[in-house]
Amino acid sequence: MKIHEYQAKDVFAKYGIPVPPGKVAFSADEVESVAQELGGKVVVKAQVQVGGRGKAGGIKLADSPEDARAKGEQILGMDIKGLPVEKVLVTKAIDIRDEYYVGITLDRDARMLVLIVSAAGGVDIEEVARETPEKIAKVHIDPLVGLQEYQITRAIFGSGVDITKARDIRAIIRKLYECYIAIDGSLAEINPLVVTTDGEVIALDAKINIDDNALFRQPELEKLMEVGADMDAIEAEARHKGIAYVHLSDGNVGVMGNGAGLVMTTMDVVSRAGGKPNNFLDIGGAATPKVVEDAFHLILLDPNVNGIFLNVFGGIVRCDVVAEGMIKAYEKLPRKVPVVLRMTGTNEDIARKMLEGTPLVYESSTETGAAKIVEMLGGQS
Amino acid sequence: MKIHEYQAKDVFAKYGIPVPPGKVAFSADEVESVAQELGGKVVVKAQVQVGGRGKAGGIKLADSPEDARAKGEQILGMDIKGLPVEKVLVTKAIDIRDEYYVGITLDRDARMLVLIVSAAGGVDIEEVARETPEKIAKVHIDPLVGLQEYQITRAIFGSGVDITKARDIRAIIRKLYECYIAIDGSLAEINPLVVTTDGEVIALDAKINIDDNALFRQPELEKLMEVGADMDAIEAEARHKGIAYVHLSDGNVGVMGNGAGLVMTTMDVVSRAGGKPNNFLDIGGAATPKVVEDAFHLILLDPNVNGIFLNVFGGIVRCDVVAEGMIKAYEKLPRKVPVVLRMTGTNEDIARKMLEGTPLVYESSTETGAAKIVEMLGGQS
Amino acid sequence: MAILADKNSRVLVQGITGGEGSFHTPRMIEYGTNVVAGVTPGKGGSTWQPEGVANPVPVFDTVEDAVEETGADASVIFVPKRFAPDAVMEAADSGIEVIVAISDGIPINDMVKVYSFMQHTMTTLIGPNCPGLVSVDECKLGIMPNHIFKPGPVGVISRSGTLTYEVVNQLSEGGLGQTTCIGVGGDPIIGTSFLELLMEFEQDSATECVVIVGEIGGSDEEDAAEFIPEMSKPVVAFISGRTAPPGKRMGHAGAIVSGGKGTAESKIKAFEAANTPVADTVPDIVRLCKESLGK
Amino acid sequence: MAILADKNSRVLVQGITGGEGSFHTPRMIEYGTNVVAGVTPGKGGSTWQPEGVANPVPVFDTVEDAVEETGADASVIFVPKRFAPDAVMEAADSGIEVIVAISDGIPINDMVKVYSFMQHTMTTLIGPNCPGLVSVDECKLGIMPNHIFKPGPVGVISRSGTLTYEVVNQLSEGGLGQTTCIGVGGDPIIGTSFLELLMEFEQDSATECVVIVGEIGGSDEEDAAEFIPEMSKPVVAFISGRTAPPGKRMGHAGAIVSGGKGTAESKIKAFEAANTPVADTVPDIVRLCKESLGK
Repeated sequence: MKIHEYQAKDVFAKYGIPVPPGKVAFSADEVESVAQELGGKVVVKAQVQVGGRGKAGGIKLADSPEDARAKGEQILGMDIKGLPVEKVLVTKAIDIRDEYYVGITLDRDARMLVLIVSAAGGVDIEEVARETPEKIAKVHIDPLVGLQEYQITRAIFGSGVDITKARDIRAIIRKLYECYIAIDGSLAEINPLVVTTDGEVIALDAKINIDDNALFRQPELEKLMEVGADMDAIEAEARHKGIAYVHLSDGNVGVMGNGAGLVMTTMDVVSRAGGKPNNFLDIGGAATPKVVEDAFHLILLDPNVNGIFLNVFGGIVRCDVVAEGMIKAYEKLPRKVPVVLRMTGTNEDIARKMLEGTPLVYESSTETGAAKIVEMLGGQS
Repeated sequence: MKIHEYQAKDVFAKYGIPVPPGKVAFSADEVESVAQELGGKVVVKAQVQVGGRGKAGGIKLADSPEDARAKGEQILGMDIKGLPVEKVLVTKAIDIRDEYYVGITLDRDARMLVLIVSAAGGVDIEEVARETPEKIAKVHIDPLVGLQEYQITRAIFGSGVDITKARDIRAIIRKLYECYIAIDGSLAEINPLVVTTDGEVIALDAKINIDDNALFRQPELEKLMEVGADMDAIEAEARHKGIAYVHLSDGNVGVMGNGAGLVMTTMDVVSRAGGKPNNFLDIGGAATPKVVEDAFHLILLDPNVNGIFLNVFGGIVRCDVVAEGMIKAYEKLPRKVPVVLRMTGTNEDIARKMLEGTPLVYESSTETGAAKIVEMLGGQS
Repeated sequence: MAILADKNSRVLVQGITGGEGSFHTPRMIEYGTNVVAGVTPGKGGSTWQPEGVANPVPVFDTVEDAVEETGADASVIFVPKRFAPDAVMEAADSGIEVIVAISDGIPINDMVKVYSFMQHTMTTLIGPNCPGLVSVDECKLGIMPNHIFKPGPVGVISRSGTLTYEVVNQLSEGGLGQTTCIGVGGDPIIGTSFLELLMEFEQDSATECVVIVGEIGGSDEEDAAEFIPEMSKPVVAFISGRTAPPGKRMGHAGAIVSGGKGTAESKIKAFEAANTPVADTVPDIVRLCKESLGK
Repeated sequence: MAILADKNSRVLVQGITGGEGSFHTPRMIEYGTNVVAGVTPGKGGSTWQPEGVANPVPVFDTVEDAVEETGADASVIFVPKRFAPDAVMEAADSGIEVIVAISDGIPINDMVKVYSFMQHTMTTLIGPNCPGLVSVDECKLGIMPNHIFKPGPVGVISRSGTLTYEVVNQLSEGGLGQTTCIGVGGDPIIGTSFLELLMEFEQDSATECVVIVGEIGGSDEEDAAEFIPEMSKPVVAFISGRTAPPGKRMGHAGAIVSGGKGTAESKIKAFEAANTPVADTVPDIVRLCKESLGK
């Protein structure tokens, strides 16, 4: 789960990490009054859960409350990478001397957490890692042992930051780790961590991702969830319905199946057969008529979809039960597009018979099924 | 560092461990008013930092506030194993159904912490461990991993406690561990943990020892320190002076030296020579005249001491410096008892010369020194 | 012959009386698995015997008790996600040699801890969030469908569930039986990955060829590929998710291309560098296996 | 020959610029120790050269840097107690093979953690709260007085400071030189105890006899005694604290008879059961060593 910058800053502040004074605003009026409150120059920042806000014009400096209002008006309602800007964070403008990067995340390959510190902050850290890896210090954290002081020392002295600020940065890193663990983070990032011209060290930006699997024990954070804030409308709808759906958006074939690996493979086979998968959709283990119906409905929300390929491996699930659900679901479809069904497993033959005379086309392998749907859609997409 | 039962209960309560309502009282008047406040039957318990209060008559049940005052009068001012009772804890009397034991401490041999649970509570747990070890469940805790739920399950199901109370006991154990770690405990013990006739689970007694080495980061707990509360007057005085001194109290020879192992060995050799060491005193690495003078003074506080054996191995310390300090210190002694000095190391010869003509007798080995002091005191003690 | 578990494995089920445990345990027994004990704290001393199960299974409060009383050496964990990390550590700490954790939805930070804990034990953990393993005609630790397996020379390791079944089913139908089939799990942090299992298969005299069913995300396929040139046996690889877009999680938490890592291309390249054929489709896997076995 | 460290050891001093470090380092160098680096965070890049030291010692911010630049493989830690646990873990994590922690006053719970941490490394930790070790005429890692040692066939392990010096001094004066002398430390939790060091001495071809200077508290002497029958070399034991009363801490936190454990009697009995002579006095140690060496 992602949360907004202003929410992440609230979390940071709770753990004692210094952030610039500021407040979220939902309208140009509010932007002006927050700017008034803060006094002096302010920065107006679009709150959208996507990177590259700055380049997209979503972050602007304002000289006065009036100017802030004007900037707020420009930013609110913008569309950044498909996400509408509904709120902005207004913060006091900071005079920056240095921009650093500090982040904690999971290093999946090392099976450990990792602390990353770099003097090259304020830019895309992955790019820094690729171009100038020597500017980045990484230390792995065994969560049983916890982040130790010597590891922070290594990271700070290896990162190229101004070591006269080592004490402040050390304290912030300690708090960031404490925060990361306490909130079940999968990412806690300060980019940039700035040294101001007055020598203060402040988190100018804040990014927190929370492990979805851990939300059950993070009720306070779960409340911050905005379903759909980082996804498109169909994905948001799928999330509401509890269905694992990913939108690729530029394909003609809707793909669904049971099991993530099987669905991904099905997409690959459809693509190889000359079709273009429009989505990933995993109906999971319980292929009930209700789930299948919801799944069809979701897939058809994208008007680009003009055919569906459904691929089920019946391990414990019986094929006849699935077939029955499919037939019922199809009847309720708002748009009757061609549907190819590939099923294998218990009662495969019965299922096949049941489908005879329905608009649903049965195929016995993934490859022939994919070829069939592509053929029905008129060949190459 | 030990703290009193009433203080330990305050600490437990802070961590959410249920304790009976109660209050400390310093006079019979206060005992009566606390009993009044609590209502019903109360228990009046001597607050001394030593085991076996019950057997010594330091714990009494009272039916009424008047009775409580009477019991308070009896207990306040008692002497329990050499320690005067200056305060009592007055708590509401509890109707006990079962008495269990729950404790966390260091298992030095295993180099781990250990959780101990037993259905045989309310008595000396070491005796239970000796007589009926099967009644005790122990699990070792790796502090990097922390106490895990399965370990609590093992301890509870292995201990013979009423498992319908498992949930309550589990919660208390969790809190006890959290408390142990947070306060830098070396012992956190509930004996007995009782199940009341109403089915409640409550810590009826509370014992906490805190690691002296960790007091620097436990300022709140350090305030509870009562120097001397668990030691005799001379030991308390030594503690005030920052000198490592242990009183054996029934010997005739005062023993001092530099280094714990050497002093223990010196005591052993004095004993073998027929003397009886009255104390252990380690002057440590810095044998300054001031420290030596304080050390002499402490040793002589016990009138049983009628001779002193001082044993110094000069590793880096120079013998002539020590000798000079000794001579000066001796001049200021309130009681001029025979003193034998054994020193070895740098400038041994100079030191030997310096001592000629003084009342201080030089000897070159621990064995001859011990024999000398015993001889000077008239042979066998 | 098989790896990790066989007909002599004495199997314990943690969470035997729960929904998943009581559904799948009879199926494991039906497959021939020697289920010797169950664990549910508070139900120690009772037995568990659903319809169709011939012998009652004794239930214990702790894994320690179960191991002591029954000599259990393998465990299948069906307990809910909140209790699963503890269950894994309990099993490892009680001397269980092979643990299969079916439970899904375990928080990543919990699993990172469990992973670190497991490094200091002698126990092998398969999963979590996995279908388990089948040593063909010997035992099943998990939830795979019983009927798809046939005995034979192929070892199968996979990150998926149904896709594994698909592969196994087509191998069986194509006349290629299996030694042991293992679903390692779809989470970013899993107990045992391809590399360790490749090493096990290399040691197993009955296994003549190994199929790796990989997918996008992480670098476990790349790590495994590096070991293949040291093996005496042929390996056939398959990667699903070639059409998956970066930054989008494809179902399991593990299947995501992020920060430029974990792409299908990178994995295919790694296998090709190890002279390992990469199948384009599942039928292709069967064909390449046959070729590699000279059939 | 010697155990743990010798003239080839490349020694790092953690806390070299502090009070203790700057006092004892010149004495280590004087003894012939090859001190290659110091660590003080924030002073990296500078050098340290007190009076009397011929070559400046480079100072680094981290042990990792020091190891990388100088190949340091042993470390002596003089940092204050608050920072000592971290310093030990840093050294172990940076690949240092032998750590001697002189620092005293470390909280027990910190040391229990450090002990657990060390179990998962290949590093040997001596101490904390110890005088360190001397491999005679090769190197000194610690604070023992330089002049008391003579080369010879006796290995010495002890829990004390000055008592160790006393024993070594009398051995030297009695014509019995030493291979390596080690003070393991007086705390309840120490990195390495008698047993492990006995095993090291058993492997060391130059050591012909081992002296164990034990004291009351814990069961390290008993554990060591159990190993002696398996040794090819004679051992002489000594226990101080026979007159110490139970429940009273004799100076170091480790020297206490508590809960009926750790008595001198128990330790003497254990050595006697292992047919190991127990000396009554320090001169007795010298005599028994001579006897055991047939001198």
